Amino acid sequence: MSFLAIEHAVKQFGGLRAVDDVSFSLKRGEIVGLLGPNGSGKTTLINLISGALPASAGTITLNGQQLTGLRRDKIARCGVARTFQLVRILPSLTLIENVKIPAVFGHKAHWGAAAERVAKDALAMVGLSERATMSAGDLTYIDQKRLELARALAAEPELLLLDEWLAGLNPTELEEGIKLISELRDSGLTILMVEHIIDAVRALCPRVVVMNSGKLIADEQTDKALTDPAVVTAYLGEDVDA
Amino acid sequence: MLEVENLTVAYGKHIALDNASISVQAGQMVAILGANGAGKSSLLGAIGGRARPQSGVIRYNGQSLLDMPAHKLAEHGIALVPEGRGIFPGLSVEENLRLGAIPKRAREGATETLAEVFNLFPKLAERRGQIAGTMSGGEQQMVAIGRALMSNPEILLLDEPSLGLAPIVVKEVFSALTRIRAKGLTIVIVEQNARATLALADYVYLVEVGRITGSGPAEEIKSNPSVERAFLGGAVAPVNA
Amino acid sequence: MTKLIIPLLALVALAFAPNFVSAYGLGLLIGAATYVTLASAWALFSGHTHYVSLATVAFYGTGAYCMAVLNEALPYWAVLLCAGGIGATMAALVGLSTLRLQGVYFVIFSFGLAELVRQLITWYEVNVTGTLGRYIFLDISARDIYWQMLALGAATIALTAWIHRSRLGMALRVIGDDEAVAAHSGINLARVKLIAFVLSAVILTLAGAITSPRYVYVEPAIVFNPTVSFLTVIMALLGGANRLWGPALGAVPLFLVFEWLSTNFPDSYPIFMGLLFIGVVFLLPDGILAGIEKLRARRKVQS
Amino acid sequence: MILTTLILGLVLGSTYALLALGLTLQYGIARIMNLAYGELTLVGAFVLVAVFQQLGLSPLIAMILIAPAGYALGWFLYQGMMRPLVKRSGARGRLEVDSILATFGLLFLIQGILLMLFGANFTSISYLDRGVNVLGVSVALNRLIAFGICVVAGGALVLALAKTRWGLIMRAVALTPGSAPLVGIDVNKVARQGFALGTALAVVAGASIAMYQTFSATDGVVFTMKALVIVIMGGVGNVKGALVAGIALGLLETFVATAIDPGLTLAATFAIFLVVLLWRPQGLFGAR
Amino acid sequence: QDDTISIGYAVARTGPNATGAGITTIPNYELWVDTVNKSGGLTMPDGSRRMIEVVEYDNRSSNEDLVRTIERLASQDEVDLILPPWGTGANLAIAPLMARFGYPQLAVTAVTDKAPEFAARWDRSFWMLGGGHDYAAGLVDVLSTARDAGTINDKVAVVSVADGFGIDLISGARPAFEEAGFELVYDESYPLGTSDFAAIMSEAQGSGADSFVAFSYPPGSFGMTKTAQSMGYNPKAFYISVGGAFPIYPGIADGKAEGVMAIGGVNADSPAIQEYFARHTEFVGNPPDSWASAITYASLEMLAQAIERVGLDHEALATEISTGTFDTVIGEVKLEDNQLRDLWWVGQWQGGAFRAINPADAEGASTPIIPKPEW
Ligand SMILES: Nc1ncnc2c1ncn2[C@@H]1O[C@H](COP(=O)(O)OP(=O)(O)OP(=O)(O)O)[C@@H](O)[C@H]1O
Ligand SMILES: Nc1ncnc2c1ncn2[C@@H]1O[C@H](COP(=O)(O)OP(=O)(O)OP(=O)(O)O)[C@@H](O)[C@H]1O
Ligand SMILES: CC(C)C[C@H](N)C(=O)O
Ligand SMILES: [Mg+2]
Ligand SMILES: [Mg+2]
Repeated sequence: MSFLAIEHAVKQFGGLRAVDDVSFSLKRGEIVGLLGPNGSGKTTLINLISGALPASAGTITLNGQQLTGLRRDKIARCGVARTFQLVRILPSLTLIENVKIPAVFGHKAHWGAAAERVAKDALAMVGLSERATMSAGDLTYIDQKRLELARALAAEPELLLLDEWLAGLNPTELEEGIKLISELRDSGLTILMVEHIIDAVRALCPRVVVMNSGKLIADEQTDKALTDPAVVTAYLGEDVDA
Repeated sequence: MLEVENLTVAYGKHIALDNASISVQAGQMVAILGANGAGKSSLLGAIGGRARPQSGVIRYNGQSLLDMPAHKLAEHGIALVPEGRGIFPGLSVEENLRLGAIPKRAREGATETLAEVFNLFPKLAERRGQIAGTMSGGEQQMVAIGRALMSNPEILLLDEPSLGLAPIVVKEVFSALTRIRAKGLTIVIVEQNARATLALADYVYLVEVGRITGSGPAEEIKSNPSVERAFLGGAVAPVNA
Repeated sequence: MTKLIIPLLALVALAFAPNFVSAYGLGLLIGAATYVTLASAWALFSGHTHYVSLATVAFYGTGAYCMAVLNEALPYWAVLLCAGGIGATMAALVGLSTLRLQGVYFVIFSFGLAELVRQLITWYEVNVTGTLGRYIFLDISARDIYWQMLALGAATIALTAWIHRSRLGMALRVIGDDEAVAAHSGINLARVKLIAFVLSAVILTLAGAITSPRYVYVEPAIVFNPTVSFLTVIMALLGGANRLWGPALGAVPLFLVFEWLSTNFPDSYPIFMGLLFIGVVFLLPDGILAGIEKLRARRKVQS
Repeated sequence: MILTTLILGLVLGSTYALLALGLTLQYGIARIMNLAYGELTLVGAFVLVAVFQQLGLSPLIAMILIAPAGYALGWFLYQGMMRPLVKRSGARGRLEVDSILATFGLLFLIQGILLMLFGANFTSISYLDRGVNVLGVSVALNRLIAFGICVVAGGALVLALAKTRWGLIMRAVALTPGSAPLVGIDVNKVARQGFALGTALAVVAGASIAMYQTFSATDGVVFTMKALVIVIMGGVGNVKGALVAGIALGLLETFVATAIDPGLTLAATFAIFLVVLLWRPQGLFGAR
Repeated sequence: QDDTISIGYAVARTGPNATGAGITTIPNYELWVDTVNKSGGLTMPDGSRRMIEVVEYDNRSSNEDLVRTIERLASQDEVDLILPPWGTGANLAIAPLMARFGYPQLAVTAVTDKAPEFAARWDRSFWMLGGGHDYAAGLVDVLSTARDAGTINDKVAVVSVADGFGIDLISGARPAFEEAGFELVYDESYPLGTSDFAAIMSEAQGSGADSFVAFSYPPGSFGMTKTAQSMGYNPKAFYISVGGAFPIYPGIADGKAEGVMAIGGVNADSPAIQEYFARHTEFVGNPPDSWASAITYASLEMLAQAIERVGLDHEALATEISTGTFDTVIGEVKLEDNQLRDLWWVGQWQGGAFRAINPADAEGASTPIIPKPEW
């Protein structure tokens, strides 16, 4: 039974079809990589799922419930959490406040001590506990990314959408990041992650979907996809030595 | 050509860069490697006029850059592609590129440079009329690099140019860098994609928590085992340069 | 606990103040209480969301108009009730359609709204009722007006305090920082903004209704005076719009300084007032409260 | 009848558009939300009258002198008053609030000075107010001059912004000042230019208003509000938008006054303004 | 304290009312104080003289500030007398306060049909500028005479400003015109703040009416004049309201004010008025307006004479103003039911002076010039 089902999703910007008749689905607990060249429509697809943009056509359902047509906050309360390709934190709030927001307004709607606990756990998960009372605007870029993930986690989501969350990490940090995500996967979270770092995708995702010019060009096992000629020409480049 | 001596950059009480010195020879490609938050962008930003250093000296062809307002740097042939790209999202791709050619040194021959840039990034030629802000992340990165090239720089400061780019584009960017370098441009690059960078660079500085902790010719650094572990460990998107 | 006791004592003291002051003193008290109420109510919505509203006088004036229209037909308390209801309805209608506007677009929109209401009332009166200008001959003393305004102001601040601790306040702050994040975190933007806007509007409308008997004669050009909107914004910002006591702390001194200037320099009052404004912006950039905090912090460092 | 409405509306609209041009530059490029804008136009109007009455200079020649003087005034205002605010404000929202507050003060300051110098009286001159036949409709010559100035200034601005390097720089600063130094643009200089040019346009608009309208030292707010509505309706910083919105408002007002009820002209102005914003929250030609 | 009399007023120096106040109210207050003090002060019943000391505030054109300032004058400065602000709304706003503090209120610049009611409600208030229907009736009277003489047709185009004043006038004028057999072929109101009158004037021009009537404020009166001139609109009767009697009007009309009718008027041949005009011109720098200025000044003269007769006691003063007869620049004045009824309703520019033409049977009335010479 598919948990997240995307059926014939279309997003049109003027004359440009950024997402063009895309269909695929995720099983509960699955972690899938969403690949594709720059501008192929990955972020747009994430935006469609999370409700940031209304779909021009098609339907998206989560656990049988239709998401298309719902407001962003409703979708969030259905258990969908996301990060942004360009980080968006709440600069005037402290870290703990940042993280508390989805705990309070998310689908579990905690308040008081419970919200505090969820927020603290989420911060601990990404290793920002000591800085809980710092102002979020003072964080480095990478810590802001961490904070953003913590915020997504504090929503206690069922589906996590990551948009290039690993980008910009150096190899050591990358390893840590991969470990973190794999822990999340092991905890049973369903994850759809956009990523350009192929090693990370290989390490985390047994299956990938690949987009090109808005269309789905592959939906298969990672190994197979990465040698798929269509994917190679469109995305990886010919002389990949993998 | 470029001398940085005892540079300290602080944000409030927080010292981002502590007494750092580097030197770049004309025609060289210098790489700066280091963990996140190590202070690489602060270093590059100080040279490019985006960050005000606490103390230290930056000399460019014998001239002190610190007395110069940020907007004068382009006129002296210094072009910065900052973290986050710094493009004009509300303008079209072509307008962004044309803005790159504002310094007097760039005006003459701007048409040829534009052709070169389009040649380097054919996608930009295709999308020249698109509003840059509606382009994907990778496309915007191309605009940023293309715009820097438009200013006919002597020295190009690149802050993580491959961030968020598809492997195929990363390859393109690095092969473009090879070509740019071949034209004699001096380049200072900050990158996480260490392997590809080291393959290109002449000289490397290592930065850790605000201090320069090592430096040497790229060949040497590449074979240094501790560097290998820290920066090349989980071979990242390998590239044949 | 002291946090509660001091304001309560102050409230009691203020309630007895009319016994000790002249008619003019009472007038000052009324004016100050009115602006404290307006600025606090304004900040209730705008302080955290950063939606700078210039629609204050649209509601304030509507309140005054309600009083003028209904004071002969209904008992006083019923008029207030009606005014509140009308303010709420108006705010809900406006809010539903406008709260998606961003930044300066909202600022000018809200200003346009005040003008539109004024023009429509004028047109209606001229063409339908055939009169313009209404009279409020109510037997309400200045003291009664003062007490009502004091109560309304106190209620506004109490409500703000409560909101600051509630989910609503939290949501408002998030909205002020980044609406997209707020929405993706599960906050119903429209509802949160609307609730705050309506609450704020009801208070503004009531304030207009309560003070109007003091002016006897009500006409759109008089009650929809845009200066009220501007003064409200400036007072709230001067004190610190996102703090509980900020608007009050901005309203009182500014009100008194204006009064002092206009009584002592009737000829050159606008010049002084202009200089004062500019001076405040330059010297107290984040509002009085932030300025005081900064000063304290510096003291602490020194000692 | 339709033709009359059309011509009168166009003429009126062009005076509105002219009034709004300067503000859209000041807000668009220098990012100063200038509430004292109307007072600046009044300065232009009063100076024109003074020069006309005291020195007997023809208003058209006076206007040529007033424009650079306005530029200088704007230059100093920006450098002395706005620049420190711009300097200390990192994020955008901050400057908006600061400039609203500071220019609200400036409004009173200028108004006070005008009241002191010229008193509260109505001021008016008669210059070139004979009617001219335009397609059978009689229009005052001074209105046609205002129309001409609007067409010339607006057209030149639109062209310059779209086609010239200077225009590209202006737009770049208007949209993303943070990135401008990267390409060698001196943001401060450009912003100062924008503000000064805006002020020059404001005084020219004021001077041309002085030729056909009675005014007094307390009228500034009226001008500011009209200009604000037009600027916002057209899309902030968008010169073309300001032109279109100004002319649209002129046509609308004239149409409402003739076909519906003059009592509803201002209501219609604000109603259409609100409708436009609801339909296009960024104004008619707003970016994003 | 005893050798001076303190007189306070809070008139608009800034904001929308500043123009009206700056033309009609403030100059006359200043002129009067200057005249009185130069002559040695106000005469008290015992023959002693006391100088006037002025306490002056700006009401910022806001009733909220106005009310508070009156409270200040009464309860803090404890001035002996308070002079009223400019404007109908302002006078109404302070009326209850003046009544409460017992001051007589010489409400001059207030035009309201409810004057009798107000005079009865606040018995120390005096309403001295009539009501809208008075002026409307006067105008209809002038036009009827011309129509009966066959000079103009029976069609009238009328516009009115949408505020209390304009509405009072138009609602008085409509029945009066109808009764006199006129047809209102164009009858619209326009909002306060309108600055462009091209559309309105062009409609009026096309309406076929010989008479153009505007119940307007100065910006409108001036704007309509200029627009009519530039479009060559030459109605046989051209009437505007506030502003038409201002000294700057002929300049605004580009020297072609001859025949323009407006609200108010003075007996331009009266030596007292001529002397007043001269004094005003010398002191202020320009002549007074020919409507409410003289009445404002007259109200102050009444005050001075009343003080001379009964002293400063507010009650006695009010009674004296209400019942006494006074000699002023507008002639002998006696109030009826606390109102000044002996007013000029319509005036006209004739030979460079604004002369009263209605009521036609009153002493000093000039003969109307209709049709108005072309611009
Ligand atoms: N709001 C918009 N208006 C117009 N075009 C848009 C808009 N948003 C995205 N696009 C276009 O849609 C296409 C897909 O963009 P999207 O951001 O989804 O790409 P992406 O796959 O996430 O790329 P990247 O890997 O570089 O982030 C791009 O060509 C982009 O220019
Ligand atoms: N604007 C700023 N305000 C405050 N602190 C800052 C600011 N910019 C950077 N810092 C701090 O300075 C330090 C160095 O930052 P810098 O951006 O130079 O690092 P970096 O090596 O480029 O890291 P990254 O790989 O994340 O880009 C960090 O600890 C960061 O917190
Ligand atoms: C003297 C009058 C013109 C005053 C005017 N009636 C007003 O409402 O203010
Ligand atoms: Mg993307
Ligand atoms: Mg960096």
